[in-house]
Amino acid sequence: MSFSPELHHWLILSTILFSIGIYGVLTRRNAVGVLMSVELLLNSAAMNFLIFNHYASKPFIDGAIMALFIIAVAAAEAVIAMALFVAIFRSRKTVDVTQINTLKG
Amino acid sequence: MNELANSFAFNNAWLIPALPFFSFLVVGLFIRPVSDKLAGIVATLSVATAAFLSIWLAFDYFSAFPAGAEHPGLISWSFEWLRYEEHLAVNVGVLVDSLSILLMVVVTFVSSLVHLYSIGYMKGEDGYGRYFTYLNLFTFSMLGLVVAPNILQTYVFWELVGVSSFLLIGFYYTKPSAVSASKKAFIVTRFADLFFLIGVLLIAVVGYNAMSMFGAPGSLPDNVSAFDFSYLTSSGVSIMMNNLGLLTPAMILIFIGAAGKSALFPLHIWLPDAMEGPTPVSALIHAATMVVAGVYLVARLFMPFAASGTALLVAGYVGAFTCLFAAVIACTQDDIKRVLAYSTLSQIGYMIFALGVASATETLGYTASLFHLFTHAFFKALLFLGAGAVIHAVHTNNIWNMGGLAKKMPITNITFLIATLAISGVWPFAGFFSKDEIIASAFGTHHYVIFAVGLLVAGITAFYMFRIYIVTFLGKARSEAVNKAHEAPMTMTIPLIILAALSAVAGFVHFGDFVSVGAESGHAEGGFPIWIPALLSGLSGIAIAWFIYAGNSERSKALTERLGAIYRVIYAKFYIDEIYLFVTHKIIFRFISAPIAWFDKRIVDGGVDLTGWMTRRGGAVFSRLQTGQAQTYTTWMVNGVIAVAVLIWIFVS
Amino acid sequence: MGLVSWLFVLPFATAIAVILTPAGMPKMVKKIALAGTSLHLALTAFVTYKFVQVAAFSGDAVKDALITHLYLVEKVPWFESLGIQYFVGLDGISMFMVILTSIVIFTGVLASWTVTERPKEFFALLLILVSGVFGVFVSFDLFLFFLFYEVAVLPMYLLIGIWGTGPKEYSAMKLTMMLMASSALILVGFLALYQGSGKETFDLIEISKVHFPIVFQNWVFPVIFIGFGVIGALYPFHTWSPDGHSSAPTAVSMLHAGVLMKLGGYGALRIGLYLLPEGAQNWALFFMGLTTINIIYGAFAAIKQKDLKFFTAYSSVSHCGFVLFGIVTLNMIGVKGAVIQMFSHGIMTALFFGLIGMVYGRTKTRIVTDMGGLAKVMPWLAVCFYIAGLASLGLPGLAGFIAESHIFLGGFVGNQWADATTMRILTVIATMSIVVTAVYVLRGLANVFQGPLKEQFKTLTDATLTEKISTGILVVTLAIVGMAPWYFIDLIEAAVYPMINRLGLTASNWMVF
Amino acid sequence: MDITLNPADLTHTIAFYTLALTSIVAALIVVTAKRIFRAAVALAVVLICGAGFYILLNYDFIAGVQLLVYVGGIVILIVFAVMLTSSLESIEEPPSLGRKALGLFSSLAFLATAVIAFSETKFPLSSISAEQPKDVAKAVGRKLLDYGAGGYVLPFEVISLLLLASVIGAIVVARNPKRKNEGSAT
Amino acid sequence: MNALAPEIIVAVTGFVVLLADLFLAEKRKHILGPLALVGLVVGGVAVFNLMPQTVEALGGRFVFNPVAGWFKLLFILAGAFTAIFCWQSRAKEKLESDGEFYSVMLFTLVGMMFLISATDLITLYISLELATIPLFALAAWKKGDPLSGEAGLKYVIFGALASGLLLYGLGLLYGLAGSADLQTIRETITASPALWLAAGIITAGIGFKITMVPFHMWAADVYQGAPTTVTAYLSVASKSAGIAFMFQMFFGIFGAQLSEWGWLIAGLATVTMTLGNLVAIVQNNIKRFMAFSAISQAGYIILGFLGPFSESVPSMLYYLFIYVFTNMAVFGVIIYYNDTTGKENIDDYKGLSRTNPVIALVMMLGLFSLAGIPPLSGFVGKFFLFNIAAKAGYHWLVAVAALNSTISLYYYLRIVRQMYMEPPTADAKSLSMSKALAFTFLILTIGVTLFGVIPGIYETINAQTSGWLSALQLFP
Repeated sequence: MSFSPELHHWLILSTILFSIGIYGVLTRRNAVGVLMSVELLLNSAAMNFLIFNHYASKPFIDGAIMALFIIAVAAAEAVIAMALFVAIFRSRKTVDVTQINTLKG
Repeated sequence: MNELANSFAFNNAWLIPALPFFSFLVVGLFIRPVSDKLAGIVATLSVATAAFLSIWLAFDYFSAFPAGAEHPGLISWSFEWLRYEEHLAVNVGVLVDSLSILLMVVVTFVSSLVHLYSIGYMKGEDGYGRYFTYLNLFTFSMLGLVVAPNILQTYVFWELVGVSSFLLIGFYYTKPSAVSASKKAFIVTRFADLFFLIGVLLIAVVGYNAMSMFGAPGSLPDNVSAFDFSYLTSSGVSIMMNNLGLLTPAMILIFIGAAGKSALFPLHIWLPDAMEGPTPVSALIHAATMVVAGVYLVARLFMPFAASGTALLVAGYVGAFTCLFAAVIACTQDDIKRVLAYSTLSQIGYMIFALGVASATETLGYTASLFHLFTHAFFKALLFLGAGAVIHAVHTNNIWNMGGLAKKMPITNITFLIATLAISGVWPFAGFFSKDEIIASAFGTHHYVIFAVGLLVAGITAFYMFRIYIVTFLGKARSEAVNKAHEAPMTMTIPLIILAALSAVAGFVHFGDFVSVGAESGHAEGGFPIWIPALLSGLSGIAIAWFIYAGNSERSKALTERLGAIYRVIYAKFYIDEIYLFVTHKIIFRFISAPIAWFDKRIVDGGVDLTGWMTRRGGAVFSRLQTGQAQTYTTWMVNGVIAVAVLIWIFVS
Repeated sequence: MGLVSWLFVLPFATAIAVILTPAGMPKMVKKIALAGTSLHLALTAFVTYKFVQVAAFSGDAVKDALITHLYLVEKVPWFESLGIQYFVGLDGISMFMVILTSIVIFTGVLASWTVTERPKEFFALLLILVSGVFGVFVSFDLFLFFLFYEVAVLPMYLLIGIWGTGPKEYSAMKLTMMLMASSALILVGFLALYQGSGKETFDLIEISKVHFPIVFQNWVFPVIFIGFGVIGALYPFHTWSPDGHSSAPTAVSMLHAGVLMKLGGYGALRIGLYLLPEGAQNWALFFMGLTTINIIYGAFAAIKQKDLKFFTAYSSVSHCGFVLFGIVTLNMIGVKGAVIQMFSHGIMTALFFGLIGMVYGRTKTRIVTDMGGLAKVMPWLAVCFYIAGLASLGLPGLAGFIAESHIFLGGFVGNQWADATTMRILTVIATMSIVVTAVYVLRGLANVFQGPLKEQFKTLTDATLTEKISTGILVVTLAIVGMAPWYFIDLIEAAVYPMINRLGLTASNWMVF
Repeated sequence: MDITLNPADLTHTIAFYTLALTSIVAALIVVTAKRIFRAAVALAVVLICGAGFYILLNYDFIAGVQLLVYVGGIVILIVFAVMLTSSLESIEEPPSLGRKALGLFSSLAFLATAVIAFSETKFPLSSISAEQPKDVAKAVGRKLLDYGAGGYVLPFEVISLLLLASVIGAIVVARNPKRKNEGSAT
Repeated sequence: MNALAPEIIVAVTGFVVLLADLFLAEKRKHILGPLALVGLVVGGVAVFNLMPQTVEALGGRFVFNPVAGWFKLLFILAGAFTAIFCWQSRAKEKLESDGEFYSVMLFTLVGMMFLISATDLITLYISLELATIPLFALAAWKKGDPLSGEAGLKYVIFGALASGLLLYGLGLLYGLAGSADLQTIRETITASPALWLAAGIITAGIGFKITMVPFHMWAADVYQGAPTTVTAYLSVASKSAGIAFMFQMFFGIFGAQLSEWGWLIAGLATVTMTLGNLVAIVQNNIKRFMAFSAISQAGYIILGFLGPFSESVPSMLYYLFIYVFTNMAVFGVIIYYNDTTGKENIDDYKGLSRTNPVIALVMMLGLFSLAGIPPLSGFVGKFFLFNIAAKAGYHWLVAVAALNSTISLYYYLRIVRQMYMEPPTADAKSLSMSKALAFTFLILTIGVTLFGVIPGIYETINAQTSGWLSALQLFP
């Protein structure tokens, strides 16, 4: 069992990061914390693409391009999320996700 | 057949039932609102012409087929009304044979007399036109019933007769007692008609199956229908049904239907209450015509009844029991019409058990029964019309506040006396001959039990008839209404007189030559002269009645005390009515229809509401899933992903 | 736009005309509705005349036909890719039903002459409902059939909900929900037939040429029969009928009980029996048991009812039980009886509900015990009530008897698939209903019309002209069918022959098409 | 089980494991840190390790972009958001136990499913890294603007629209309502 | 280039509106609405003349086939109706930022149009994100209202997680197939645990977009919180985009496996329909009620995926077409009534038929069409979808679906009851309506009533699109 990182080592790594991201989204009370966990998710997904691209049989670049785009999308998401959190903070004085639950039933 | 071909009466025999129908429509729709008088006249005239026609037909028929010779059933006119299936067509028409002619004559004759009588009796009553319309409807349906060539047409008119009697009994619809009486009559007869219908269906289907397999029996045309009497009464069919074991149950079912209409024992409760209707109605329907429909039916299906044997026996014993049972009750009643009602019950009991004792070979019973039907129609109608005249005069039914009417109403008195003598079986009058033949036929066919009952009842009949006669007509007047009583007007007395004449002379008709079944005519063969004991028991009955009721009435009061409890039970008609009431109201209404109505409301309806409620509950439960927590939502999502992946994995592999 | 299409387009057009009349003239609305429906009566008469001219009633072609032969057919492709077409035509049964509906709607409009609240919407919805019903009776494409079936159900909610009495919203909702749930079952059946036939068409005649496997028929037949049974008041699903009818306004309950409940019987016959003969054979006995309960249950429940409308509703549950009972006897007599019963009960109930509406209009109460002796005050209504009552208990000479005699005889004659003795026992139980019906009919009528007249009813008036015409027509129809039925029966027999002949076919000789 | 250790691999492997360890620990801090600012810093560490990974996978260009855009841009943005929405020191009480358990369960379940899925499936990829185009940056650049068959000019345009729309949306949402009215009032 | 014409036109309209908003004075701002409308109409015309043929552009990266064409028409229609309602709504606090609203909406529209024409993973993902992320902002458009904020927040959290998961799934697909091109992916992937995980994740991504049950949680709160015009846009455009994405995924990639996964689709459809219908019964807020109605409609639409048949695609497109008109009709009334009276509860619709009968009629027809009552178009649409379920042999599912539409009738009738049977409240008054809005309602009512009966529409869709599936060689 050679220790040098094989494909499935990389995949396991990215999946672990992904799962931690999920844990973060599901449990973080602070909205910004949730956003950070989302960034984690996107980052590990981008890594996934690069891993697959790295181990692709043919010389491929699509995975790398996808990674680039993912970063751009993450940026866009972060922008909107931040704007929303600020708007919420202004009207509710809190960004604690668990307290923002007036819409239910 | 050809002799009758050119006889006018035979060719348009259909007019006989049709005339009352047309006059029913004309009077009902047009004349009634216009003028009462005209309605009465038109109605009476139509029935009178029908009577004339039927007598003419009778004359033609019996001249074509002289006495003693074989009397074939000829269909004078028919058209296919309803075609269920190949061998199940119903061709409505007019069958002319000795039985139907007898009935036609009796019905039209008595009906026209009752119509005439009613013109006087009903004068001044509101709904005068309506009364005559119903009377015409009744006559039409009764005639339709007797001329029916097939059993389904009989059933159809059977129901129409039931409805018209319902309408007539409930004529005074403002009187609650009349309303409930009409309801009771209709429902009881309807209950009996149920068994009749099932019997008809059973025979028809067996016949249909047989014919669709083997084709029509040789002797009959191949498009014969399983309903036609010609098919049903053919001997081959009866044998076939018998070995299938269906003949006896079918015949007993039909007999129950007949028992319902003719008010035999268990189903008799409606007849006494039917007296609520106007008296001429009782005279026509509950004396002469409707109640004998049952007898007619059994007579019409005599051959299959005889073939099944047990069915006839059942008829015999039921008839006998009714005869005794009714006679005993009749002795205790105070209302004059109730007494006559029970006496009708008892006389019909006679006719039924006369048929019961007869058999395929011994047809004397058959002839005797129809002869009694013939004579009974006249004197019973007379008795009722007489009673009607009396009631009309003193405005009460209770015999105890009548008395001494003989002087006030001579004609009614005499005619009533003739009828009483006739019914008691005193020699020259009609009753003697017909009742004697019945008792003879019972004796002749060794049914000694029935014979004994017949003999005893002859005495009892005489007793209660004379009790009535003595109490109403003789003795002192017991109420001042009697003093004001005066003789009934002309239109009422004429029918009385005619009927009295007939009840006197009818006995001498050699009935056997005209009406009989099977080959030879029914004549009482020699042997022990049965009429002697019959006459003796009748006279002894008169004597006892004379002894108790003539002169002062203490003796009758003393008699009632001594009998005490027994008297009360008989007077209360053995509480049969109360039993029926108990059964219908308590059991059917409370224990069947109420629970069903409740069950329907609560369980079935509840079931539907429950499903509605459950969906709403489901909605509320699921809506609570939306907790408002964004993170619960995301957890649902992730778990959803895992679930879908795992599910695919499980299912696909 | 052929003749038959006009049958359902005319009421729809009248509905539009009613909606477009200016708001301020309620009188005009009623006149237009009446004109529309009377025009429809004329149209139906003309269509019947044409139908009778062209239709063959006797002869071998009719006797051993295996496919329903349609007349005055209009067929236009609609959604070609799915095999849906606008396929409209007439055969004996549809003709009979069209006549019934036309009469009932005409008398219905006449009977609702006293509607004052929002008459425009009332008459419009009523006419839309009836055009749906006409549509069902003349359409022979499953899609079109289903479309018209549901069009007929929806206006019912608004009609009962807005113009009804008593717990009107509850009953309107319950009625609509149960009928829509039943249409869900029917939809499953139709789509199964469409897929099962493998012919890529919704055309009833084409599908009828296909022999569905026994297993398929065994589950599709009950689905369709129960689907249609719900609107035909089959036993456990009848609970909408008492509530629905008692809170519906007169014309609506006339139309609903008189005609809409016949859709159930018609559908079960046209789709269930005709397309799935083997399925029918296997299920016949079960449903016969159910319908027998239907008959007896409805009759006994009616005895206890105090409210006239409940009383008639339960009686129509019992009479509709006869219709379904007739169908599952699976022989010519029984099925013919079922169709006649559909017609006769339709007329009878329309007459009953019309009269109840008129009596209620006067005495303002429907409770039987409160009323009494009304015959003296309103003789015409009393006579008509009695005729309707006597017809419903099957008095010969009126339509009821013809239908019931057919059905009882059919039950007795039986068929070669069901065990004869059980069928006969069930038929005997069903026959008992004529006694129970007599009991509740007479009790009801006696309480209302006979007996001493109560003080407050002294001043009531008898039927007005419009009421006389509407009740008159219905009574005359009952009498005509009752006394001279042979003409109608030929009309039906020719249409029922194919259904019965198909029952005889087995898988092997199905290839005859 | 031959363990072939040549010097290039050795450094490669060691770098991989150290980076992996640090990034996992930093990720855990991100999701569990009480103080939100500390989480932001941890996020930066994770992203930097990510860039390290890209280098290991010899995608230096992407690593560069990651460092510049992700760490430089987005993390700074997040820090701004943290400052705007709550004071630096504000302690955030931990999530309720139930939510933590549920979150843990879901994430571990996902991890387990994913790992099992990987171990079961045979990816059609060679286990050893294929030879990579020498200059990643040039290849990516050319691909992005290539109108031809394999080109990605379309997403390039679409991403621009996305960023524009997000920015507009963000401005509208986050605009301070008071100032806007005064502006228009004059 | 002309293949991209529609997208370019709409994008340019977006920019034009944005710039016009910048330069126009306050009082002239009301022409922004018509401006956006004109752009959309021109875009629609562009789609129409492209319609029947299949055109490729950008070396195969962008394909315009009839299915894509009909989807674009759907999006444009949805966008146009939303624009009209936004333009016509005289809400008291007028959406000051109308200009931005139109442009952001148009950009999302472009995103949806690219989504359906994409042939590779990257374009697919990016256009999906373009079609989703700006919606987070749209949901939170009403600044003053905290509910709108909350809606935006929930939408962001849920949406971000969904896009993260989706990315992971697409990564797996990329790994399995070794290429980003959908065509090659479809041909190379074989059944493997990773694929099933990817399928699970992608179902989640789709589920989020079209509000399928396990992934529908966000819908109720966001629909209620967001401004009504946005809710309308979400319920129609976003759902159609989700279906377009599902087309790409379930027909585009998992086409081969789809016939085996019939049970999954059936299961999801049943749960979605039933839960959507059941919860809708107990709702009081009309927008939240429409959310659950939308969820149940999603349940009906995915019936189309049961076994790829030639009728599947045309039936779904036809249903979506009718769904746009029906839902927009109902939302139009809700927006109009909400704007003028500010009332959002079902009980506030008391006696509407008395005060303003026209709106009540439009609302009633819309609701009945949603419930699937003939002869309205909703019924015909549903009938064809149920037909597909029956064709796939899921008769029990047809029964469940039909019973569900009966339950749906129950809660639609609740509203009809309020409008027609309850007496109007005291303060109810008849509301005036601008000509443009009246004209829109007219078109919507025509759509609701006549589209079902006129066979032309379904036949043209069927003629053009039934070939698409066979082109993918999916049929066994």
